[in-house]
Amino acid sequence: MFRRILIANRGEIAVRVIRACRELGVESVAVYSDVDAGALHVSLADRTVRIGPAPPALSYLSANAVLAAARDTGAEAIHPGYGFLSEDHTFAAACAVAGVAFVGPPADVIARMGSKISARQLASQAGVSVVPGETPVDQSDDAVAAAACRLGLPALIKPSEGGGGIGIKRVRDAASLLAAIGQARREALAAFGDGTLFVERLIERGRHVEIQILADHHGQVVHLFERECSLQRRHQKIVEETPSTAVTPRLRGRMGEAASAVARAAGYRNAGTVEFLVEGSGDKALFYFLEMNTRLQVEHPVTEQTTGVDLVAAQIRIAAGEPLPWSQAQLLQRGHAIEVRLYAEDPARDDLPQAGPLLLYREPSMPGLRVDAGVAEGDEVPVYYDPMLAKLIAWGDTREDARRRAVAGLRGYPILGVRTNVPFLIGLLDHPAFVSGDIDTGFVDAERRTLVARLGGDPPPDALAVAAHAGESMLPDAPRSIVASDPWTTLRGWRG
Amino acid sequence: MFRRILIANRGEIAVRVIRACRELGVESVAVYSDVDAGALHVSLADRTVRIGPAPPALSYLSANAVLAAARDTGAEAIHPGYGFLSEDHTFAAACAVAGVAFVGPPADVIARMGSKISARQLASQAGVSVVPGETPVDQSDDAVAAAACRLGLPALIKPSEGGGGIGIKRVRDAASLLAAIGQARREALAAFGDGTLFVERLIERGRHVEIQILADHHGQVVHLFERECSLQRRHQKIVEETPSTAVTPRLRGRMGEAASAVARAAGYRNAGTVEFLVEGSGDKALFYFLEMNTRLQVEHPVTEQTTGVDLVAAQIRIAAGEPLPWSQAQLLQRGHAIEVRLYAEDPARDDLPQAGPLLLYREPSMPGLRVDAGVAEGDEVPVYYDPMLAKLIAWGDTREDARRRAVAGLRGYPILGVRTNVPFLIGLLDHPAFVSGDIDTGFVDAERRTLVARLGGDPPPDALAVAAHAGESMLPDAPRSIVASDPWTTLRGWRG
Amino acid sequence: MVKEPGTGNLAPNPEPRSAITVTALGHGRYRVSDGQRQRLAYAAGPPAARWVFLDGHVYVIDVTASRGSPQVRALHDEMALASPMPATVAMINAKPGRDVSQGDVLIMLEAMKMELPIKAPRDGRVKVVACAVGDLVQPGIPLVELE
Amino acid sequence: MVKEPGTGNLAPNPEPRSAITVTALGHGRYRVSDGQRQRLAYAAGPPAARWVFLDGHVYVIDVTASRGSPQVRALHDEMALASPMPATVAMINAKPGRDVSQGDVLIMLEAMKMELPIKAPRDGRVKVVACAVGDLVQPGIPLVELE
Repeated sequence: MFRRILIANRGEIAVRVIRACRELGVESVAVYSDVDAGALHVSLADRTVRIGPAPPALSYLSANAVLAAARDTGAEAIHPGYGFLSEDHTFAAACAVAGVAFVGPPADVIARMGSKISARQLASQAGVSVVPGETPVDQSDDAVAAAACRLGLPALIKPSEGGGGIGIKRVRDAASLLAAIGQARREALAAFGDGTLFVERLIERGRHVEIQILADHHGQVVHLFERECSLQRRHQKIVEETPSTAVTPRLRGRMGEAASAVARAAGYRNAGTVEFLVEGSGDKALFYFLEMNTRLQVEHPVTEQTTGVDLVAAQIRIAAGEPLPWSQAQLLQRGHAIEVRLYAEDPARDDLPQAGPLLLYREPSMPGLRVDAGVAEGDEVPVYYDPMLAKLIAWGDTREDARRRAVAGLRGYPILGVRTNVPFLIGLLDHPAFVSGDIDTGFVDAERRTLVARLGGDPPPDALAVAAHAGESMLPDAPRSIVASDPWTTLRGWRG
Repeated sequence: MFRRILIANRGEIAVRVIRACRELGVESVAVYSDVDAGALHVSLADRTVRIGPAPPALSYLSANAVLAAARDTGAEAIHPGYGFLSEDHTFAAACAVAGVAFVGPPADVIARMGSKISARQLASQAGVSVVPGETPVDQSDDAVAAAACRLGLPALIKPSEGGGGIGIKRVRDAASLLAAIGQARREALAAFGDGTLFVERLIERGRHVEIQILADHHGQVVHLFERECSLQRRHQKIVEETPSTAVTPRLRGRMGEAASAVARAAGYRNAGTVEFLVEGSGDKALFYFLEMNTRLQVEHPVTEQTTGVDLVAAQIRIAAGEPLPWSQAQLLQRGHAIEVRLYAEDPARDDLPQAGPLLLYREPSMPGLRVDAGVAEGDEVPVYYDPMLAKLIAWGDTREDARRRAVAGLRGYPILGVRTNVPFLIGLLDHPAFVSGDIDTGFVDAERRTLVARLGGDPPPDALAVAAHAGESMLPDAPRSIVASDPWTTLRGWRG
Repeated sequence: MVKEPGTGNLAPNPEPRSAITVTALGHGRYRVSDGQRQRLAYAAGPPAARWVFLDGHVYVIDVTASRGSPQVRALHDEMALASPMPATVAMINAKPGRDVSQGDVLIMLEAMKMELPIKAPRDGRVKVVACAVGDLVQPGIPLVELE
Repeated sequence: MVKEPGTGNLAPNPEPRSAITVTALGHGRYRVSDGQRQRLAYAAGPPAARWVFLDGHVYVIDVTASRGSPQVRALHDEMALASPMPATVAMINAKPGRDVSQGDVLIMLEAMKMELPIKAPRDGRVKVVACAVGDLVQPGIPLVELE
């Protein structure tokens, strides 16, 4: 096992990896940008290294700065988390050159799976279907539009490189095609420095279901079943769960085998996720390979809570050369897990990311609930990074148990000082369609208006009373003994 | 399902039941004594009723006050938690008369199992061995001593009624017999109002292993495997785990069947626990029925974390007449769970209970860790009740994973203002004998001196530096922005 | 905005004991009771923008105002017309004196590689435009004022 | 008890950069670093009895004293000779002027239906006995003083 691991990330995933290191008896090294000097991951690590100013390109995305930090602290391995350098094959290659273990697959595998074109080829060769689509050789707007029409509308236009839902446009009619292409290209250029576009047939009411893979350095590949990630807003996941209500045992077996086949064909190592689009339902549903994510997923906890496997510890053990301790037959799903992502964003304003101070931040704690967070009360949410604050994961014997527990958790999760999507998530989990499990990738965008409408409205009398009372009694850090003797204040109502 | 449930308890178990009610969509009613008006369970409930002054006899032990509160709030059921009224068969009978469901077994079953004599008879009739022992008819000190000698020394002298380890004396030689009998009788009288004593053969290096039972009102009884509770100090459990390192699959099956047989013979309903003393190890180990606890156990979470069953929800559903949703074959153990009990007590002073303010109290939060707590920062720990503040439960794929996680959790669980056993628990979990699983009921008392010795000593330089720095910078509720600009203070050492 | 005790009772429950009772529990926690049921609430922030969390909902309330709803709305207005983060002004569609409808994009900002539209929170007439294309604007400061 | 910066260096690591650095993180949280490794610590309470949590251990430190260890010990002494809770004095074995050995039971209290022995924290001579049999004693107040 490694003696020391550097975590090339920030936020909740850096905290998650630091904790896994501590449990494995491995020293952790946190890196941070200037605005993150007081961040939670920096507080929790055994060692810390400043790697640059706030902009990601100068810090968390700087391969040189991260490798220098690893060298200076004697770190034997680097865990990249997700995002940032995690899917940069040049970084993985640089780690190999520097003699530092990269906790992830080999550089050439990242490169092959990172290109939608070669990944689709590989999947096809492994006998797995892909969604009809192409990266037109002629990348002029007209040629891309023509390719979309050839595949048949509706279609998706998306950056050939990239992820995170950025730049993906849904086109239903030929009239809006050119505008969408222009917008997608601008956003692709701005985000990834590459405006190459990919066009794909749009599967209506499709479900986004992915399979978790683990592969060791001794030739063993196992899958850890599916995650249902259909609840997305503008192609970004916000609620994930497992098992999927759309996946039957037989379909699960077929998809698991397909994912393992793709991983074997790719010479895959470490943790990875094969994403599928599922069309139809029942044992005979069709599923298409979308892409393979060559890293830990944000939503990995739902798999951990239902399989009992610690995926981060498994990643580190695999990177240290240990064989997988389970066979496929020993891996079982138990119960149901739902994850919701808590973002600093304003659902009433098109989910605009929010920055500011966490004036009050209290995590719920109850049996069956897990919170993976990257922040603490008093922190400042910076503007430079992804605005995800935390993830709340609820486990239950049944889907309904897990759903109710997630709602109870969110109702007891006060975050004040920045707007978050907590109220929106509660509405989503309580939506009759979600309760019945009848969801697809278009659900959130279709129901957005209804869900947001419920968030508006004037504060109820109770909230006004609390606001007024807080004004009278909010002593700075009032000790409890004083508070307890505070006479009950009665407000008898007010005029509108 | 009930519309409203009253929880006749306080502390972590009241909080636990309130949360289960919320998830089931049932309204919760908290009761409280005067010192508990600001307690966590009172904050979390939907309704609250003051039931009397601080002394338990005038509040939490007052059947009349509790029943009046249930009547006034329209509660349809009462959950007694553990301790207090939970094993008082007259209270269960009074609930039946009042038309309120008692979340537990029928009054007559509580009465039968509450007497060690009739419980042992029932177990014997069900074909389960009991530890040789008796309640001498002649209760004079000399006659009790003679009975102990007849059974053979070493022996245990204990109150015939009661629990919680109170009044239990271990006698190794005839010379100390009379002194122990006198002390046990005084403590039994003070605690239970009944000085009747029971003498029992002392099984050396025995292990305390108990089996969780669930029985519904439709004739189905299942067991949920064992809990190893050998780590006790003066007969009070402080660390519990499952599976037991002493129990083989075959032994587990035999003990589970024996426990189910006792439950069936007793006409048992709801959740209960059959306690056994295990002598020897391996498939052929002997086990003796000790007693049956006719209520939820403090240590129920380790069963929940390994079986996936929510025992509190199951209790409520059974009380509402629902059938058990699982057959015995569907229940499986997964991984390993360890619970440690956090007490406000001073390990360096014979575990004297402590009272006082929780100046600082922060619960750890990490995957695989569960904290069931009854307190919050700023609370005052009162002197009137059991000084248990919280339970920390760690789950892991293996025992060693769970153990490391529990240690990591305790190292990140600061409680300041009252002494707690957190440092002692860390030493216990890190003790080589615990690491290897080689423990018995005498282990803690035998190792106490060594474990406590490690707690002493002067503060290390780091702690002194923090104490000094805190003195300079502890502004009341200093906002983070000021703190962040606080220049790093360097202390370059000091003289002893 | 909150009147003296006893001057009126608009609480939802018509019974006389339905007055709302608030108890500070310390550390920003409050207990709100209508005499029957109680709930936990949390509050933080200055009087002019006090944040309240109640049962999963968040409200920002100006308690300095002497009357309730208008101030709450005005505050929403202001927040809607400010950038949520440092951003660059990419485009301005608003002109003083021009009528706008709810949802109209008044200003397009660019931040974090994304376009952030600032939309009219209600129908109204533009009074002031307080920025220019290319400006780096700070969060919380209204960029447009409606009449 | 803590000298001015630069007057000495008794920290465990002999390297010049091994000075201990403490950073307040707010809300009672502190970061302690020796220049290489860092740990989280927590502190609360008044200067005369400051509670510190570090890596699973708890210390109560008197930072008003000008020198370290003796004050820490004295505080331990006092705490050892006080009741941890309201209790009744059941028996007194200590007499002024009498020598006692570490572990001797000086006073037997009764509380919560249990006997609570107050034992000598070290060898010494009894100076004062500050209670009588039957007294209801309050927590934290020393019942016996050793010379």
